[in-house]
This record gives sequence, structure tokens and C-alpha cells, in this order.
Amino acid sequence: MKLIFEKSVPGRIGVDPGAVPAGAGDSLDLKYLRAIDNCLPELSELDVMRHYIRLSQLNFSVDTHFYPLGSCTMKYNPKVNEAVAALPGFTGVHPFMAYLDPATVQGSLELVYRLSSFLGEITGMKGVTTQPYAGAHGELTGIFLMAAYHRAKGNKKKYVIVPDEAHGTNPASAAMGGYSVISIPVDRDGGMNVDAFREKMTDEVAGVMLTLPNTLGTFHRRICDIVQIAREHDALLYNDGANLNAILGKTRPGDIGFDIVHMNLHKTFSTPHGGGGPGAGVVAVSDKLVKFLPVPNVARSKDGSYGLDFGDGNSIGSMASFFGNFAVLVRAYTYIMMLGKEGLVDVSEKAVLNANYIRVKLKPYYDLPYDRVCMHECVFSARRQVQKNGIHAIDIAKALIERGFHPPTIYFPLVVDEALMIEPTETESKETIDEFIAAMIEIAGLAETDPEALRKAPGNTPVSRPDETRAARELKLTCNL
Amino acid sequence: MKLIFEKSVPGRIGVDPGAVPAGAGDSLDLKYLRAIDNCLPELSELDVMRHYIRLSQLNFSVDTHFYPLGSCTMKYNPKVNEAVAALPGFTGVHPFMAYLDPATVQGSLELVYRLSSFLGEITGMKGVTTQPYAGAHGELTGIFLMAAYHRAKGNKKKYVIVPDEAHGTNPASAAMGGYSVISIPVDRDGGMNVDAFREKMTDEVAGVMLTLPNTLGTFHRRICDIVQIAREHDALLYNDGANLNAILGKTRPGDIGFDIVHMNLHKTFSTPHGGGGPGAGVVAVSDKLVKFLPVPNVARSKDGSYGLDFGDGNSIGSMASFFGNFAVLVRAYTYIMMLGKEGLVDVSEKAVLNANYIRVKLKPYYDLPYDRVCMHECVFSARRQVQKNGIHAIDIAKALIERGFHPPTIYFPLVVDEALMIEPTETESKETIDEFIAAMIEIAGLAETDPEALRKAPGNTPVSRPDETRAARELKLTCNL
Amino acid sequence: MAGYTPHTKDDVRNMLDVIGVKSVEELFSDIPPELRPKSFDLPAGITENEALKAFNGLSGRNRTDLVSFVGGGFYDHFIPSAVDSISSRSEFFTAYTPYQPEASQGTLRAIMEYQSMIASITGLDYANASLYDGGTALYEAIAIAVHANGRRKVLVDRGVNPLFRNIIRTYILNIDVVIEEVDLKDLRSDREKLRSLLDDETSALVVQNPNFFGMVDDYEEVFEFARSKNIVSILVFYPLSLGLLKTPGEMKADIAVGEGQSLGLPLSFGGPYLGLMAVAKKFVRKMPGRIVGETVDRDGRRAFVLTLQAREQHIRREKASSNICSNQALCALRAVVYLSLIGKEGFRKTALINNARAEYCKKALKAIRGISVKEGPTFNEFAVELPVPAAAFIKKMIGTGYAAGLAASLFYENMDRIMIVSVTEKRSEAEITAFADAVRKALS
Amino acid sequence: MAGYTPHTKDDVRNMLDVIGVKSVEELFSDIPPELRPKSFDLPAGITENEALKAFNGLSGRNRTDLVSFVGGGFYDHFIPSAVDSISSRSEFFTAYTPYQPEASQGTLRAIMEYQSMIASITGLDYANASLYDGGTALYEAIAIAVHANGRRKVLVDRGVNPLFRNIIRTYILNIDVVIEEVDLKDLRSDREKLRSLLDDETSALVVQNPNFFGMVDDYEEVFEFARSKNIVSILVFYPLSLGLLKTPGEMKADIAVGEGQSLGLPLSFGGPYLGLMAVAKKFVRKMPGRIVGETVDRDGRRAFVLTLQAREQHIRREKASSNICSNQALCALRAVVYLSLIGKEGFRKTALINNARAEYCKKALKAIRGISVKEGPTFNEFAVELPVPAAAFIKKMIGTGYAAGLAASLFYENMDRIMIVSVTEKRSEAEITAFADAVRKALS
Ligand SMILES: Cc1ncc(COP(=O)(O)O)c(C=O)c1O
Ligand SMILES: Cc1ncc(COP(=O)(O)O)c(C=O)c1O
Repeated sequence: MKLIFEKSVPGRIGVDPGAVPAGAGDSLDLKYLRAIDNCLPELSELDVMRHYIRLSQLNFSVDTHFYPLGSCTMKYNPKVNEAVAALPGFTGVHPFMAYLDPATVQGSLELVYRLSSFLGEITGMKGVTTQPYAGAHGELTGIFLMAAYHRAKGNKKKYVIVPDEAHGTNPASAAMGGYSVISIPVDRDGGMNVDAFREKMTDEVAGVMLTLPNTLGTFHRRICDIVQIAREHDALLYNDGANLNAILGKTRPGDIGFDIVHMNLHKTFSTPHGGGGPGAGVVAVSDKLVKFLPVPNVARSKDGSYGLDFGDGNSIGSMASFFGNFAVLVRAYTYIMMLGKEGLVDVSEKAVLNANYIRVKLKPYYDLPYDRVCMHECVFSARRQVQKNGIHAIDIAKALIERGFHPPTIYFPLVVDEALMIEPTETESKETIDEFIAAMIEIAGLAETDPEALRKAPGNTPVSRPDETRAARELKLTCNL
Repeated sequence: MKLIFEKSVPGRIGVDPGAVPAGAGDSLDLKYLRAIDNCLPELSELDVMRHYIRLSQLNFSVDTHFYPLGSCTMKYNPKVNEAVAALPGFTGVHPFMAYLDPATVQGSLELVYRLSSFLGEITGMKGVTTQPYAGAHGELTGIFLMAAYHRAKGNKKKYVIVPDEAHGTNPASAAMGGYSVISIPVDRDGGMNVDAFREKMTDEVAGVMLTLPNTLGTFHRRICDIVQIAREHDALLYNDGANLNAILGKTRPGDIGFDIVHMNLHKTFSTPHGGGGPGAGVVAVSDKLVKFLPVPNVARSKDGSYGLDFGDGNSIGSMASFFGNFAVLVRAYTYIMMLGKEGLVDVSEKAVLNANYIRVKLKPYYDLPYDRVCMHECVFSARRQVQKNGIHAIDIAKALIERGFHPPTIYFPLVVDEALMIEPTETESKETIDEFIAAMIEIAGLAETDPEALRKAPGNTPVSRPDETRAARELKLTCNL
Repeated sequence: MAGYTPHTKDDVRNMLDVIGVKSVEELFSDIPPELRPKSFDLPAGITENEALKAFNGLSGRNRTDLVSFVGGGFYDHFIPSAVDSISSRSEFFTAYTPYQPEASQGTLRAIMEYQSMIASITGLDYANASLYDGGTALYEAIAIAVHANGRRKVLVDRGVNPLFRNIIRTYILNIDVVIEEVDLKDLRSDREKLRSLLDDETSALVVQNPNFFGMVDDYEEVFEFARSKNIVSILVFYPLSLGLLKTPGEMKADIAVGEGQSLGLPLSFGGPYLGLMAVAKKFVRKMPGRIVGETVDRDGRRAFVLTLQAREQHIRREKASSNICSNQALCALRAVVYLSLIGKEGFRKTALINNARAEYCKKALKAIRGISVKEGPTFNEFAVELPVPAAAFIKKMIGTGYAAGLAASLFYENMDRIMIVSVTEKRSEAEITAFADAVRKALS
Repeated sequence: MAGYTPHTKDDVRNMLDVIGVKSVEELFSDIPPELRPKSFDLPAGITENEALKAFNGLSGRNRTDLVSFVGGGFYDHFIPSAVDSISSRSEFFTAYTPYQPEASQGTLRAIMEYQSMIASITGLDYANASLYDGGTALYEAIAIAVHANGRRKVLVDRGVNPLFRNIIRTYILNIDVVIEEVDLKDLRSDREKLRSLLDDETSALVVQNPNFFGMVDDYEEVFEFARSKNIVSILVFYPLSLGLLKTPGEMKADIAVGEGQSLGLPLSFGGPYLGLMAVAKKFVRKMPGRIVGETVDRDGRRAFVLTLQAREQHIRREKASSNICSNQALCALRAVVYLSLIGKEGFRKTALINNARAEYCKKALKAIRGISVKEGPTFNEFAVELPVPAAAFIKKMIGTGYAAGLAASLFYENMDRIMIVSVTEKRSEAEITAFADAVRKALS
């Protein structure tokens, strides 16, 4: 299959912008103009359509495949979200209008305001910012808030504690915010080791970043101890809320004692991930951090109208140009409105039910390093298959692709050897899950009887096991133009 | 792959319409209510989406494949058409509002009015009705108009003349309108045989239905003689304008002397065919037939506002509930507005250029029964392959499918043995056409060297050569519920 | 000017060389100079940018802000967003009729499912792949009857949608078929009269349920009587009502036809809509239009194909059972997706909600001085008698933001003050209450 | 209530049995009672029907009827309809990051093409797969510089979008980096001052072209001077302007970053937008974010994969070059489709039309008594000095149906009467003329 540049024919036109008025560009001195022409491709609209539609057909996606990619919460993205997000009243509005005349954008402002209130209530927090563009960006916002808090109090802090099952963005965000990272191992139950934690905790620790439930799919049973210990050192508690999907209405970060939580709207709140983004990493905070939140934020005045609030001077500043990925917020708000309180609780219950069902069904066939009730996901290990048959997690993943399933997340979390991290989400039916389980069992069987078949997988995809080393070595990052 | 009923699980809900108010249905006596429940399937929204998206992936379509289906003008359907047709101002309006208060639907009325004017100008006709839902429906409208004309003049007419290359809908429509059909063979040039025509022509002939250019892709060089002869017997001239795509701005049915023409907006004017419809078969007529047109029609009053016109009592009545397939009209109007005069002429020029290019390139490999310049399509015959290798048009079609091309129309027109009717349309690039030509040449070669390979085709599709006889015999027309 | 022809100058030169002509114009030399267009006066093309702006303006000249109670056979029902998502898939909407089964199993399977669902909701044996709309479907049903028993008279109840009656009147003008319309009694079918007119010359009886005034009936007995005289019973139905109402099958109709717009199609100023047809077993080989059937392919795999093509125009030409070729396939796709999404239970619930809302509205209007609601069982539409002429009243109400209903006088004589009010699930109770208030004000 | 969980009661019972627990609640027993929510006060769910109605209402509270001349780094450009058609394909928008190349060649190929196009329009060697937005991309560029030369001072021209400057100021608050902003002179870069501040402590120089006031410049010389001092040159660019303007590559910038919203993304009240980044070869291994590279699969077929992952957080954790994980992939897809549709020639023409329209508007406004247009070369945006305070004037103009421009005073001191006017290809000459008339009236 050709790349689009290889289909280009000089002189061909897709969408013609129309006639160029005489004298266009004349007002600009030559030295300001580009001398070397651009190399964009030249194709008809039909050929562009065909090209990208054919590309789309090379993808797996939630709408076409079961996609139990652990930690990513690849639930169904309701189509009504898209209909609402496409309303011209939402797509057509310039964000600077909120500065120039808020009366012209009351709809958008109200949406941001109300969504913030919902998310505050869902997390049990007092203040919310919708600015962060993704989970990692929410983490960074949280780290900045942490820093602002300590700065304001005159605390001298250097470290952030992160358990080693945490997502890579956690330590990376802490580092980007100027902190050194202290890693803590997990205990036998799959939670952060409280003793090791207590040992590392000092007055120089700015905060603790915990994923809840964590990336092993477990809810830390000693979370209250951790909160207690952190409090004693005025270390803030940060909750990576990427896994909020497991606990909606079952517990709230704020009630547990967290000071900061980020949510991945593109996970819990059903906004599509778009093949990599855009997401939204809304951050909610406890009382004591509200004044540090990024500005501008949306405020409601007494007369019920909405406007911008630039804070009292304590704000950390801005994390985004405007209010974050607004169209993503629209989708999440639509979802929350439609599901309502009961619907959200149902989400978590069914997500957890599905994950445990898979856990129990697959346990005879794969190693389960942390063998206990799980939350929204269960993490297996392929080490049995490695030891006995030389079959790795990656072979299992490729065999699943061959069978029409997107694989689980593999080799993460790092604390599990040969990890297979399965998150079915609540929107999958028992029938689909049973088919997946059957495929996993078949693969476990093949590992014993015909491992070669797995090593050859996938045999029915446009490419199979690309050479990643070569890609990194040769570094061919652009098409031949 | 399962049918949707086979995925149904009792109790599962897709889109919930909401709570049923207490007492709903109570006002109706039991005898009015259904006793046997419906058997609609029960699936989640996700499973419905996945089901139909997967079905869509089993289709060939213009947006994914070259689709040179002769007589069907499978050109590219510009996406702007869809954007315009989806505007809530167009989709959301009840057609009865045009009766109740035309002031509330001026946008739609204006569109119908202006599109009618454009199509009148394009065909050189005086009056237009947008009511017909498809080409065949336009034909029937034309036949009814013919009958009304003769009735008004007191003519006693019994027959309609149709050349035997004509599309099956022509004789079927004539018959449905109460006429007997006289068939006329084509001459060596691929046009209706004028001598045979003259011979059959009597005062009992109500009209002549000619396709122009005809289904052999030729423009009848003696069209003026035909018009002349018909006129002598007060027979009306009907133009099946399904092939208008070849002659935009090059000639007009009205100028040639036709009294009635139907257009397939879903061919010439780029509205998508939707896997079988909806189309639109707008009919345009000469002066003398205007008063018979269906009602209501849209009229423009002196103050520039639009309203309904119910005619002067001569109308044949109504062919549709309202104004035809309005959303299809919207797309066609968008297309005409965008292309404008020059763009439309360009359409025909490039359609004819593409067809002749294929004609010349494939002539060495396939029999060309009417060997002359063609218009928008060229009709080959597989009889050489049949005679030498036992390879039929259908084998060639299936081999093309295997190679990723939708096949041409086969076995039509009936006057060509083993017909391969190729209509590339103007929106296909030379590169695509060259690929198609290469495939056709490869297939001609295989017919000689490995005919079995062609008889086995297609080998890469979800099904291959279904048993059609069995389908008609067993008549399984519904799923097991 | 926008254009979708991809030909560069080089392409054109190259292709002309291959063809062996000097210019594109040469390819048109069969068209003699005297047949060249006398005029071709069209505006210059515009860009997509300009077009989008222009059409935004044009569509804005339609009012979409009115709260509507207008039905008359075409209803403002809720359409799940997923319907658009699926029907806008390129692979569906830019395909042609599924002539080549290997390249069209998607469309073929969807139609098979559609046929099954239409059969299921109507309680009849078979359905075809769609016809143009309700009115033309009714004509096709009549043609089946006339063809089946060779008789020429068709009895049509005046409760049948007047637009459909217009269409069939147009269709029979040149053929030897007579339509006899039967007056209503208190806006309902006049049973006595119907029975008395069902004679041995009658080919078919056509009634509609609910009828144009929303009146619900049970025609089982009448159909039985018709059958005893070898008369074909044709019921015009409203698909969404079948979540609740007795089905054509249960009434033992021979043929059921209806307008399918309510199954996931926008009102869209009159189309595209969807002609539904379902028949009892004995008529299956007489059904017009495309029909999909199940079979197996040469490897024994389940496969779907267009079947019974021998009835159709492309094979039978003037002897075909109908001239229909293109139908409303994409609308049928929308219907099958709609029905799949709301499903068994949702179909029932939707009907119930419609009924409840209409009863709510009835009550609210009944309470208004000067308005009387016409007696009789109804589904989601009903007739009221106003103290003033309905047509003018409706225009007046538009000024207050409501499309209050349909004026019966558009189609019936001596019904000046009758307004037909339709209430779908899209109308909330709050809207209905506000509507009733507005009506009260407008009348006082 | 709408719900997307497909579980029937039977399913639940059956699954609980398999798991071996009595109730779903049992699965949550790790959460002790004292951690149960103190409140969870959310409204009850609504149906899709109700939601669509509600959101139609809510979105209607935004004004979309204003003819807009507001830019400021975010522009009202024409978006071809085909962009939506493609980006709304389920297979694109419901996929995750392409970790599994066998199941993601569609996304991977599209990103490869995107990277190539961004490199081509900027004239630089490489581009990544997208960052969040223009402002965060600028910070990432600064981080590259600081990391590369180990210096701590960053010189930022005040012509750089103030919103971007806000973001980078927020980002450096806790790290050992200092930002020094350099004042403008007559709304343009102050070359002398810039040069004088480029010292051996300076890590990077950041300028924007066109700058926030629309002023166009050529920074080649300044960048050369910076290079001589081992300072990294960062140019903030406006992608659409590069159809006409000298590219970052031609100016020999080391890193170019920009807001990609103009490439097929709606304004959408602030997002999602698209952070663009292109770099000279030497910085390629320091680029943050996803990067797609070409390779071959085990059968020798061309294949595309995420590459250089060793820089990223999921491998390097706290030592990663950035924390970015999810980016703006679907926006990048829109951009690549947009650029493919308008193509080489369309890209150039679009820029020219923008420039022509802006000059047309300049002229029209210049002719108005009391308005002076600020001197200097511009692309599609320019500053005017009004006889009255700009902020109030803009509010007043909204009453006449125009969003007249941006008040510089929102971000700059002592610029009360400066209004920044942006004119894209979406504004017709007729609209501009009418706008100028309205401005004239509002001022008189
Ligand atoms: C547990 C966890 N934390 C953080 C993130 C980062 O979120 P994002 O990709 O939105 O930046 C992810 C996403 O993969 C995650 O799974
Ligand atoms: C020449 C010709 N006439 C008439 C028709 C009938 O048009 P429709 O399918 O729109 O009824 C067709 C379509 O196939 C055709 O090709």
C-alpha cells in the first residue's frame, strides 16, 4: 500500500480554496516569503478519501473490536457524545469571546462550570480545573499545585514518593515539576508497601502519588495508614485517578483524604481516545489548594450568568491556552448527564464484575501474581508460558490480534514479569468476554501443543512483527517527498 | 458471522426510550392491542454498532473501491453534499408546514424551486417536477404525462416504442402506465434502427422512449430523423436521461426535440446511491406538458416568496406524498452550485475521456461489438473468452472483485452477448483507471493460460459464488427469530 | 470553482494520445452542431467555503424552533445518534444495489435483517427490501391484488391518508382499475357501508390503522368477510404504533403497507422516506421490489443474495411485476439500525410513551373551553374541534412558537374546524402543558 | 436513564456464580465503610432524547451569528467537509495509541504522513506526532534547549502569544530556568535589544512569526547570531502562514513550534487543538512525544511503528524527556487530511487569499476617520489604533453583529486603544466592506 505522497500527481487538486485576488502577497517584501515550495501531496478529494478510509481499515478500534487494553479503559464511546460535540454552537465559538464578552458564550461557560461541579462531587473535592489536556498533563498540574502549596507555606520539599507499580507518567511528571522521585515497592497484596513507605517518608517529601485502584487492579487496603503517615509530614496526597472507573460512587478520593486527583475523561467518562488523543485530564483539589488552581477558571455570578475568574493572585498560572480540550469536556458532560448518579455507580459495578469474571475464568491457565479480588482490571503473567514453552506475553498478544481481539496491555505494570493487564470495561457483554476467554484458553493450550503457531502470529494482518530495532536505528521519520 | 438476531440476549437494552408513564396504553381496549410480542433483537448500543460496522466492511463502495458499474455512474459523492444535507434547517422540517404556513419553510421551498430551474436549463425544458423518487419513478411519471397529453387531445394511443438496448425499467414503466410495448432492434452503430422504427410507427403510438446516449454508450447519429418521424404521428419523445452525465452542456434533450426527460440525480448529480437508493428521478418537460405536471409544485410569487402551486386542474395528480426525496435534492443542488456551468461541462468531458481511454486500451483484449467512439461508457463482450476458454463475463467480474475492483455491469445491455459495460466516471484518476486496465488485461491473459483460476474467483471474499437457484427455490427471506 | 475531476493537463494529453484524437471535443463529434445547446445559462461555480456559507443561510430560512404537533402520517420521532453514525459509513452509503453478492454482503445482510424485522413487527410472513414511500407502496399492494384476483374495483376507506389516496388515483388513471372511496362516520370507518360495498367485483379493500384522524380500530372481522369473497385485504399501518396496536398479521390482513419514516428517518421536508410492505405467504412471489434471500456459497458458507429476480424489470421488462429499480435501501438500513437499537422492549415502550403523551395532551386540550376532542380510541394522534377555523388558528399559533396541528380542511370537506394533533415521545409533558396554555390564550 | 452496560440479570447472576461471590457489592469489600462516599449528589440520568434537546438548548446559548475578526493565534478557517468524514471514522476515533503495530497501521501511517507534512511546511528535518497545543509545545522546545546546552536563561520576545508566555511561566516556576521577556518596539521585535541580551548564559531565544500583532519578520540573521553563541533558536509559527512566509527552516531555526488549530480544527472554545513541533536533525533524539518511524516486518513488508520509545515516560519514567503520554492524535489526523485535501497548491493559495483579504480590510479600515493602522508587514492579522478604548468598542460592535477583533489591553499595558484584527479566507470582501461600514458607524 502506498503512502499518500506516493499517490501524488503534480497539478492535481483536492479542495480548491478558490481564486487568488490580484495582488495577493504583493504587500510583503520578498525576504519575508518562502523560497522553497512546500511538498504537500496533490490528489483529488476522492483519492484522499479512499486513502484515509483504507488506512482506517487497518486499525482495530473499540467500535470494531474488543479492546481490553489495561489501564486505558477502552469502553464504548456513545454516539450521542459525538452528536452533541458536533453542535455548531459548541464547535463554532472562539475562546477569546469569553474574554471579550462572556455574554456571547454562556452555553460553553455553563458547561465548563457544571462539568466542574459534577467532577468535584464525583471525587469529593472542592475545586476543579478543566485545563489539563490529558492525564499526564493533569499530573503535572497537580505537581505544580503541590509546589505552590509548599512554597506558600515556606516548606522546603525535594521529593515525591511514587510506588513502583505506578504509570510512567507519575515519576516523569514529578521530575518535570522539579522533584526527585523516591520509588516504593509493592507488597504481596499488590499495594504500596506501607513499611517501606514509612521508612522513606521525611519532611522533605512534597507529596505521594498513588493510583487508586492501582495498576494491579487492587484497592489498597491500608490507604488510611498511608494518608495518615503523609499528613504527619505535611506531604500532599496525589491520586492518579486514571482508574476512577472502578470506584464511581463507591468511594471518593476527597473522602479518603487525597488533596489532588486527576481524572482521565477519555477513560472514565467515555470520550474517544482518537488513536492517541485528545484526552482531558481534569484536576480536582481539596479546599486548601483551591486558590492555587490555574486561571482563568469559569465562575458563576449571583445573577446566574457565567464569566471568567482570574483568581486572587495565588494561582500557579495557566496550563493551557484556554479551558482545556473543550470538545472532550462536552462529551464527558453529556455522558454524566445521561448516566446520572445510578448510571455511574452501575458503570463501576459492571466494570469490576467483568474483570473478576475474567480473572476467575483465566486463572487456571495463566499465572495470577496477585491472587485476590480485583477491581476494574486483572493482571496476569505469562511467566508460566515463558518457562514451559518459551511463549512470551508478546506472542500471546499477537495471537489475540490474529483472532480479532485487541490484546491487553503487556509488560506493564513493570512490577509484574511478562504482564498481561486485562481491562474489559463495563460496556462489554458476557458473550464478547466469553469469546475472549475462549481465545485466551486456546492460546494457553497452543503454547503447550504448538508454540510455533503463536510465534508466527499474527498471520492475517497487513504487517506482522515489525523490526522495531531497525526503526530506531535507521530513524526514517518522514516519507520520501 | 452471526445475524443480529443471533446476537440477541433477552433483557438487553440498546437505546432506552425512558420511563413509561403510569397508565400508558390504558385508554385502549384490549382488542386493539397486539397480543403476540414483536421479535426485535435485544443488544447493547455497542453491539449494534459493532454489528453494522462489521457489515459495512463487507461492502465495496465508491469511497473504498473503483466502481465502474455501467449505467450507474458511480462517481465520487462529495462530502460537502452530506454536510449540507445534514443541516438541521433541512432535516428538521415537516413537509406539511409548506401547506400550513409556507413562510416557515422558505429555505426548502427556494431550494426546490431553484434546483428545478437549474435542471430545466440543463435539459432545455420548460417545466420540472421533483416528485419522482427514482429513475423508474420518473419514467412512470413521464408515461402518465404522455397519457394525459393524449387524453387531453383526444388521441387514441396504445403503444410505446422502446429500443431493445433500453434499460428494463423503460418497457416496465410503459406497461405499468397502461401501454403495450413495441421493441425495436439496434442497428450496426448501436443506435435504434431507424428503418425498423419507421416501420412500426403508427398513429397509435403514444411515445418513444430513448436513452441518450444509450446503454451502449453511443449518441444516436440519426436522432433528428427519429424526432421527425415521431412528430409526424404526434408521438411524444421521452428521454431516459440516466446517461445525462455524458452530455452536460454538449446538447440538451429539449433542444433535440424531446418532450420529457427524467434525470437520475443519484447518477449525474453525485448523490450517493446508498446501497440501492434513495435516488431522485426529477422529470423535465417541454412547454406543451407543463400543465400536466404533478402537484403540488413550488411557485415563486412576485414578492419573491415561495409557496405551493396546485395547478389549474390539468395535473395528472401526485406521484409522491410531497416534493420527492428532498434530502437527495439538497445534495444535487449543492453539487450544481459548486460546479457551476464550467464544472458541469468538465464533468461530461472527463467522463467521456475516461471511457474512451478504457475502450482503446482494452480493445486488443476483449471484443468490442460496437467499435466506435463512445460516450460515458464502453460496452465490451466476453464472447471471445467464452468461445476460446469457456470464461464468461461473470468469471471476469468475480476475478475483478478478487483484485479489489468492483466489476462493470454484466449481461446488460441484453443486446450484447456476455456484456461488460464499463463506466469509469469522470472522478477517477488515470492511475486508478490504469490499475483497472492492468487487471482486465491480466484477466484476459489468465483466461488463456489458467482459466481455472478465474472460475475459482473470488477467493478472498466473505462468500464466493452463492447458489442463487437455491435461494429462489428455498425462499428463506427472514432470519430465524 | 470546485471540481472533482482529477485530470491534470498531462493526463489529458496523454489519454488523448492513447485514444488517438486531438481534442476532447473530437470525442463529442457525434453530436451535430445543430444539436448543441441553445443556452446553458448557469451560474459560475463556487468554492466549498462559499457553498457552506450559502447553505447555512438558506437552511436558516426554515424555522426549526417551532414546537410541533403536526403529524398526518409523518412524525417527529426521536432518532438515536448511532443511526447516523452507521448510515453515514461510506461503505454503506456510497455502494450501489448489491448485484454482486461477493462485494455486498454488508448491504445484503442488513436487508435480510430488515425484512425479518418488518415481518416481525407487522406479524406477517414476508417483507421486501423497501419501496419508495407509503403511498407508492399502497399502489403496489393494489397492483398485487388486481393481478391476483383479476378484479378491477378497489374499495378505499377515506381514513386512509389523503396523500396516499392522491397517489393511487394518479396511478390508476390510465389502467383499467376503479377506486371507490368510502366515507367515514364520526371520523372512523363506516363498517356497515364497507361491508355492503364488498362485492364480487371488488379486488381489494384498503383501510388504515390508526386512520388519518388517529382513530384506532380492529379490522379482523372485516378482513375475514373480505376473504370470504376472495377480496384482498390491505392494511395501511404506522410502524411505530405496532409496539402497542394489533398487528396486520393479527388482523389477518393479506398485505400491509406503510410509511416507514417513523423508524429512524428525519422529516426532511418530505423525503427520503421508506415504503414498507409485508405480505402473507401466498403473495410472496408477487411482491414487487428487491428481495434478499439466504443461500449457501460454493464452499457451503451462509450467503445472502438478491432473489426472485425473475419478477423484476431487468429480466422481465414489460412483463415485470413492477418497474421499481432503485428503492430506499439506505432508509431501510436506518430503519433496521433504529429497530436494533431500541430493540424489542424499546419498541414497545416507545409506543406506550407516545400513547401516554397523546392522552396527556388530549386531557389538557379537553380542559380548554371551546375545544372538543373527537371521541374514539387513538394512539398518538387525535382530532379536536376548535371554535374557530383550524387553518387560520394554526397560522396564528405559529406566531406563538407552535405548530399546533394539521387542518383537516386541507383534505376533507366540511371539516373547517377540525385540527389533527399528533404527540410523539419527543414532546415532554412540560411542553404539552405550555402548548395547552398557548392554545387557551390564542382562543381567548 | 441511559446505560451502556449490557448486563442482564441472568448475566450478573451467572457471572457472580462463576466468581464465587454472592453480590456485586462483595467485590468492593476492599473499600472499608468509612471510606464510602460522604455524598454523591448527582442528578438522575436522562434519555438520549432528553439529552439532545437539552444540549441543543445549551449550545444555543452561544452566539454563532457573529461575523468574526478575532484571531490572536486561533483562527476561523474553512474546514473541508471531508475532514469530518474521515476523522469521524470509528476505526480512527475509537482506537488507542498505536502500541500494537499489527492492529494500528492505519493510525501509524497517518502519523508518518503527518510528520512528513509538518516537516515539509516548516522546512525542518523532523516532526513529532503532536503535542497538546502551541503553548505546551513551546515549553517542550525550551526544555530541549535547556537540556541540550545546560544553560538556564531563556529570552522570549514579547511578540510571542501572551497565552503561550503564561504557560511557560507556569512551567518554569519550580525549576531552575529563568525567562526574560524582551519588549517590542512599534509592535515588532526590538532587534538591537534582542541581540544585546543574547549572552553566554542564554539557553534559547524564542520569537514568533507573525507575532501577536500580526507583524511579519525575518529572523534568519538573529538566529545565525544566536547559533554563533550556541543558543538554541526557537520559532513560534502559524502553520497556515507558511503557504507564503519564509519558513522556520529557511530562517535556520533549530526548533519550530506552533498551534496547529488552523489546519482543519474548529475553534471549539479552546480545544482540542494541536501542538506542532519540528526540529533540525541534531535535536531529533531529544524531541518529546510519540514519533513514528518506518521499518520492515518479518516478511520484509514496509511497516510503521512507534519508535524512539526509550525517550518516553513508560520506559524511562522520571528520566524521560517529557511526561507526555496521550497527545492530540486525532487532531493530527485532521491536520494531515486537511493538508492532503488542499494540497501543495491549495496551501499556497489559501495563504495568499488570507493575505489579500487582510490587506483589503486594512485598506477599508484605514479609510475610516480616527483609525490608524499600525505600520509594518503583516500576513492576515494586523493592529489598528482606535480613537476609543478597544475593549469597550469591541463590546459595542457585538451589538451590531461583529466580533471586531481582540483588545490588546487584555495582555499588554498601555495599549488601551489597540485592536488586533484577523481576516481569514472565510471572510468575503462583501463581509469586510459591511464590517468597515459598521465600524465607521460605531465610531461616529
Ligand atoms: C494509570 C495511568 N496514569 C496516567 C496515565 C496518563 O494519562 P494520559 O495518557 O491521558 O496522559 C495513564 C494512561 O495511560 C494511566 O493509565
Ligand atoms: C439507463 C437507465 N434507465 C433507468 C434506470 C432506472 O433508474 P432508477 O434505478 O433510479 O429507478 C437506470 C438505473 O439503473 C438506468 O441505468
